[in-house]
Amino acid sequence: MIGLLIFIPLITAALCFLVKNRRGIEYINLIGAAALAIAAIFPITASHSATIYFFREMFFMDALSSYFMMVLIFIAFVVAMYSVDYMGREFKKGVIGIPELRQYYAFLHLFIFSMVFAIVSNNIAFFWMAIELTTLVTSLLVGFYRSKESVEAAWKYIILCTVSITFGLLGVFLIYYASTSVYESTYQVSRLGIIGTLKWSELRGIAHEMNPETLKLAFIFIIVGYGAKAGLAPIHNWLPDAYSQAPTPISALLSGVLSKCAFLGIIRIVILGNMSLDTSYYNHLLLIFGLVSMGIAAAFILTQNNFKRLLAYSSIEHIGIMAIGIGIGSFWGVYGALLHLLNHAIVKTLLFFSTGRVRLKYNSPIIDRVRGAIVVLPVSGTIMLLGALALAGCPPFNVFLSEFTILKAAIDNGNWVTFALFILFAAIVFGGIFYHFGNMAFGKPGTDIEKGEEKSEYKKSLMAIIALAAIMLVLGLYIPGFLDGMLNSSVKIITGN
Amino acid sequence: MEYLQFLIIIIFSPLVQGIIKKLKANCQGRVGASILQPYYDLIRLFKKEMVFSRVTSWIFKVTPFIVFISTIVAAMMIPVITTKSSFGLMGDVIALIYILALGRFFLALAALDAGTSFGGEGSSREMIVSILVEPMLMLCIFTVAITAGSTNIAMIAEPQSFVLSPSHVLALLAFLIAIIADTGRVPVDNPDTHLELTMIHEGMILEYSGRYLALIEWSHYIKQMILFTLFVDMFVPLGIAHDTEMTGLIMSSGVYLLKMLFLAGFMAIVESTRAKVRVFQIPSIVGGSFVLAVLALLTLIMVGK
Amino acid sequence: MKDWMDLLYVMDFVSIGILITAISINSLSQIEAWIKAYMINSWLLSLLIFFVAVKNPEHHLYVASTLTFASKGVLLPFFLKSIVRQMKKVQVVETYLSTSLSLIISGIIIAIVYVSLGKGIFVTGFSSFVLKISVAVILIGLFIMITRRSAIAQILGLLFMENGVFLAGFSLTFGMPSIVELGVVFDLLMIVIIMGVFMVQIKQKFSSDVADMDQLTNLKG
Amino acid sequence: MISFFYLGIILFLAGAIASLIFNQRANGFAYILTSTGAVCFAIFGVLLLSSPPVSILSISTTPILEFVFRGDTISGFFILVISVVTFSVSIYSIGYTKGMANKGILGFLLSIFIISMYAVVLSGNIITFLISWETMSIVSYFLVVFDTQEKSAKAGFIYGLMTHVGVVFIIALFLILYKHTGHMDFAGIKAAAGNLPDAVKTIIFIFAIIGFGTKAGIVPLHTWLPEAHPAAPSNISSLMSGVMIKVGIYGILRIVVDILGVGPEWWGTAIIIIGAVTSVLGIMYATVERDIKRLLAYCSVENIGIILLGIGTSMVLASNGLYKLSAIAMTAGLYHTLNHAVYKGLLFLSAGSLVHSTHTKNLEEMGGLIKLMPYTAFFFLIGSVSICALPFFNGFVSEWLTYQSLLSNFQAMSATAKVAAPLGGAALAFSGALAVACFVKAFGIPFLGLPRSHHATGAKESSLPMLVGMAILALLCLVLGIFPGHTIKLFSPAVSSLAGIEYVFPSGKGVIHLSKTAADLSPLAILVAMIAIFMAAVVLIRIIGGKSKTSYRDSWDCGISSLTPRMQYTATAHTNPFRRIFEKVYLPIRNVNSIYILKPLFLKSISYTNEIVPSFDKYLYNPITDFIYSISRKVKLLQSGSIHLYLGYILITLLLLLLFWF
Repeated sequence: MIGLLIFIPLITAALCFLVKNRRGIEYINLIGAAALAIAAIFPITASHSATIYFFREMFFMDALSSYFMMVLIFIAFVVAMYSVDYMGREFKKGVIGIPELRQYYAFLHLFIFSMVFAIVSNNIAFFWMAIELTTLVTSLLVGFYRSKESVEAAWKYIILCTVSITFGLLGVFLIYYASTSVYESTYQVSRLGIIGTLKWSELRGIAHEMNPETLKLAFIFIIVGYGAKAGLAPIHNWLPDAYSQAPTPISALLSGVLSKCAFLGIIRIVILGNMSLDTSYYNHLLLIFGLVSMGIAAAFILTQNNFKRLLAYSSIEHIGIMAIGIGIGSFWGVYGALLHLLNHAIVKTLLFFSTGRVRLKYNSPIIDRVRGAIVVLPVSGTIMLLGALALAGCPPFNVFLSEFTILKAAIDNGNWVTFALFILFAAIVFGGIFYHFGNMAFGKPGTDIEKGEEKSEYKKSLMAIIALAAIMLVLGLYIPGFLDGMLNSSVKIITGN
Repeated sequence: MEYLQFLIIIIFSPLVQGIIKKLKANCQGRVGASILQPYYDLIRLFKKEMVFSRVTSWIFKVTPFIVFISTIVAAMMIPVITTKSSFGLMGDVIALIYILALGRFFLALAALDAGTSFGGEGSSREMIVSILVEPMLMLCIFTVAITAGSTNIAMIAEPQSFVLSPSHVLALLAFLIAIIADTGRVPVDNPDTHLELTMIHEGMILEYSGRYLALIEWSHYIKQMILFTLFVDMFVPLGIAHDTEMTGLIMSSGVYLLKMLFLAGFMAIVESTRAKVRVFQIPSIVGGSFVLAVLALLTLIMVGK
Repeated sequence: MKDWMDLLYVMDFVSIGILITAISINSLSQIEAWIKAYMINSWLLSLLIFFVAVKNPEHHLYVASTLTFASKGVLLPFFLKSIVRQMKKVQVVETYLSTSLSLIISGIIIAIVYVSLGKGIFVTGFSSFVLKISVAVILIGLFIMITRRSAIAQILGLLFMENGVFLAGFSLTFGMPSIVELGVVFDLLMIVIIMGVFMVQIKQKFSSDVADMDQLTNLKG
Repeated sequence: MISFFYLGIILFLAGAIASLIFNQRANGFAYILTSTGAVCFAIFGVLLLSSPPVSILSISTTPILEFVFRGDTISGFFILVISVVTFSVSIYSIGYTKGMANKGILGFLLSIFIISMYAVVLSGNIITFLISWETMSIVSYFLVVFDTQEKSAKAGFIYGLMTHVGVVFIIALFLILYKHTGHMDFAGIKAAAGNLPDAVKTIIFIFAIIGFGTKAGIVPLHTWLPEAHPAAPSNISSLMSGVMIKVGIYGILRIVVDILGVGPEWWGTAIIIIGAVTSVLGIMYATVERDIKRLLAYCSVENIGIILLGIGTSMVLASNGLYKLSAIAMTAGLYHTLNHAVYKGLLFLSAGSLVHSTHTKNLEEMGGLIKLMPYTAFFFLIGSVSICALPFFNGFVSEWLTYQSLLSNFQAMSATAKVAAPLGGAALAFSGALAVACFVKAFGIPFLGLPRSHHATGAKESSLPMLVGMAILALLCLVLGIFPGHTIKLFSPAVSSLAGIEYVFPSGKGVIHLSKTAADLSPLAILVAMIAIFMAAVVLIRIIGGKSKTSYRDSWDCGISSLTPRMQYTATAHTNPFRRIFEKVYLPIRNVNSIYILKPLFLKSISYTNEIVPSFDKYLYNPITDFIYSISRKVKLLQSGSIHLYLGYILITLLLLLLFWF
């Protein structure tokens, strides 16, 4: 059934590429996304109790990956819904033709496929390949509009991510090497024909015997490799360009899921680290990266004039927050980080969608050109403002809850420096986001902009936005039982008890 | 008997005003009007026809009564010749200040009611004077009240001693200046001129005529005498009776008369020796006495008496 | 056969050769020359894999050796040459740093790597400092990408980094599971192809001969 | 008892939904629902006041997120305060929102706003408090920016930012409390707070003052208040100014007085000083203000200061062991809280109907409105008299009590308290006198004299529901002023639980008798006396003067043909002496520029501008923001767009990690 998860997006992508009329592609896209979601439900529920393996243990799903899978399928589905409107509109405007449409949907589902592959692959090398594959696919999507800026963004994206991911590969090799040394010592294999393992499930078993120094070195390369992809400062520089140039649904998917998938790679290694001798090494590294990311993001958010870039920087900030949560390492810290992962995915997607509508309306991503959005777009403008408040960490929305949990965990560990810096940067970020989105929402709209939401044919994206907003509010006030259960078991996997 | 002592203030306040005027005239080498002149004025005004401005509203008409009533209530609160007064339960010295403020508030409103610039000028200046004077008044009262351990005027007036503690002396000086400023006398205000540039109190009541003017003038006299009485109660309570047996009352009324005469003389001398200052120099005068009041308080805290 | 290899430290010589070819880029300024250097580098790499295969008879290592030779030693250089020819009059690409300075810096990098990897890690590979060499090669590849302005230089730098990683992989652990190698090589080819695509696009959009990176600075802040 | 709570909540939610349903149609129904809800809550509050602490409900989904609502006497008192204002505001709104753009949303937000305030004062643990608190802030933010104009957006931004900075401190102090007590619920924290180390206590105290003080609007954290309150619709501003800032006071009471308990003496002294500064500066800025709603907002700052004077005095006395006196001081503070809620609500409502019918907030453009809007004028007058603390209206009693407790503070031991208390009293007197001046202007300029613009001439009396809404509060002003004893007896349980002793307020037969300072006060007696004297006076006048003859003429105009409205004193002129005298405080920006035809003889025109920029923005806030912005601009250089630089970052990061981390 994991096979199903892997194949559905592939098939969808192929079909999207083959079919040649717009409606057909759109329906295939929607059906594919829905099918993926439905197919995922069973393994997610099943893996909650026990880890599922597939194809000679090449693929597996434990609670952690099923949690990520849940986030992925949800965001992928809303993105598919939204894409229909967005691309349909571009198509109407004549920006793109049928071939581009086919490309777009094909690549979209290839992208989804690569992320599914990354999440379920038990082999860390396969994981690496999957992440690399995402780079390839999304670079094409980032450069989708073929404009000067988008090509530049795509180039930077592919160069920077490939470079960093190369270090990731070195890290993978080192881990393999560390495992070989273990087998050497345990099974007295002759020095010739040493065998090691790349299966994460097995690595986890022998992690405590690995040479800690090798593991540390590997972790340095891994965190640089996947950290760049996840958007940890100071190796985040591709991120604002790519997010701001990619088509809005892709930006949502990039920031909502892809960065998390890359982060999953780091988490996996951290788990190995926690198995080995000193865990503080890994945690401190994560804390430092997290705080630096928050600080840099705060500075950039404060003086930003392009709201897509602003959202990109806030993604950096939130990845930083997750890193801090994992780095704190206590139960509640990790719990908060994982919860934050979901919350951020929802809110950020919501914001990308609503600002996407705003952008289509005003034909500009520049903040100063957008005024009175709340008057022009009564629904999505309002939701945009609410989403911005949520993103900035206001109760009663969900992001506040996870951030508060992480803060509480920091306090529990007596981690005062983290606490102080976190709360300072969060306040600055709040100021920036609040200021910019307030300016966008209110004021006098330009005379050339006609008021009112889009016509009925663009209702799908509106529905998606409203649904996301509802979830955002509910999760702020209530955590459903199954979510709590998933979180608990995932946290157990990470903290290792 | 002790319930009626406030009538003394009400009845004799015009006389005090008359005496001050007379003494002032004498100081300036004039003969001056008879000391009963204020009574004649009041009666004349009561009989005269009233002229209202068309602009005015009901505020203008209720104000004289409110001013008159509040002043009299204030008069009821303070012991004149005996400290045994059951009107004390109405309120203490702080309440007294605020009741006087009620009258001032409405007077300032009524001044604005006619829509002339004199009225505005008058009320604005009255306000500036009052905000300068009231805190000072309060500080003096605190100084006394803290030593007496009460804000009840009767209890403040209890002790019988010739000597004044240093803090009291300072407070006394400050309070004298406060009285001058509050009763609208030279150098702060000139009660008997109608020159636009200088007048404060007169500017406020410029539109009044007839019996309303009479009420306001009368309550002005009463207020002045209340302040005098408050002064003697607070600083030189010596000689005031504590019960209602006749001889004591007569004696204390004699003492009271002397005190009033002394104060009247003081006022006359001040008014004829000093010149009226510009409005924006008032702060420097009052500020000086404010410093005195603060000093009084601090000495009380540091020295303890 | 194995003994003389151990005797003459063939492995070490080969790996050092790889490092030197990497460093040599710093002093070269012609793209053609770079591609040659890369070619030699890849040949050395495949030679090293071959020796590893000789040392412990695992067939997939021979496969890997030939695969590396074919892809990195022949196919990629050819592809790159073709791209270079596409954009005419390419030859010289100026750098940000002078030759001597960049040589010094790469020396510093190597020093840092040697110092920091000196502690802690014990290497069971047959070349005692092959890990250091490979990391050094990777970082020098990155350094090349930083200092050279043209897009193709960046591709080359990336390829050098890949070689370094492969060096590490094979010399430390006598090779990965072959499926991994296949996947990695495949990924590599894909990257280079897509980069080529974008490079052509950059040339069109920015109308520059060597796809000059300095023009790609519209997105900032 | 709990049923009243549920009933009220249901009614408010119903009101919210109803106002969304009949959005543009007549939504009086929704407001009727909310007003009944307010009644229910008022009953609930009264019941709470007379009962031991009750746990209302607690929903727990996960350990981090559990909603706990508990009610005790303190929350009971504040619920009462909120309900009183809410009731009349909702009645007022029936008329006020007629013909308003998307009033449905306004009604919805209003209901949610009120619910969130109730939730704050009832919340029983940290997370509940934070969520309700921020909900309150966000909803009020949306109410501030309700008319989506640039100006109110700016006001809203300032408000939102400052309140969030406050929240940062609140979160910090809560988490510190949690760290040291190990509890998330207030009951547990209070139980364990006894043995906190002093340093921690001090930190919490400071954070509480900053955090909650921002919401309450203490100087210099008040700058959002004069921006935000005028921007909101008037019924909202009366809620914000009358009630919401009191929730900040509630926070201070809950954390500092209730949880931390009796602290060192300097806490109280500090609060007294803060209160004195706040009251004086607030009223000083109010006095020179021309915008009527800004004026009222600044007055709220002043009254917060007076409330803090009472609370601080009570803390000082408590830390000196004088619990009876401290209870009286606390009574003063709480009573002033209630009173200010009532009359400030009234003032904002009547100011609202002024603005509603004249379409301007500028005092200079009003005038003579007492003839066109007699009832509104009357209610505004009552409000003014109360806020000036003039006798037999409610403000007077609480300020009198504050004076008394400040004086009794003299029995405290330390010199600082001894100095602070009487000077606080002086500050109170000063601000009282300034308040009189301020409201002579605020009532006199718009209502009296001649109309100054077409805005004023076109005004007409506001509709019945608005008048009713105001009338209720006006009546309360009088009742609370005349029967203080009964009112204070009503909420004295809250006082005793705050002061920590069983405490009965010394009053009987309409007379307050403070045995310690032997001071009596009986507004009732004063009123009776006044009526009696009035009758006597009328008779007297009749006897002396006989029948009265009256005639109507024009005002005295010094003989020129006729007075024009432009000859009247303007609001600016009326308070110009203050500007001149307190230049050092206001730092006014005056510039006269005169254009000559032929210098220096023939003058063409003189233009004179005189404005006041609040010093806090200029000298406190702008430097901070500039600093932060300059840093972020420097950081921005990192993203210069050059890919080589980015690659360089990767290389450097790696080298650093290898060198120092491995």
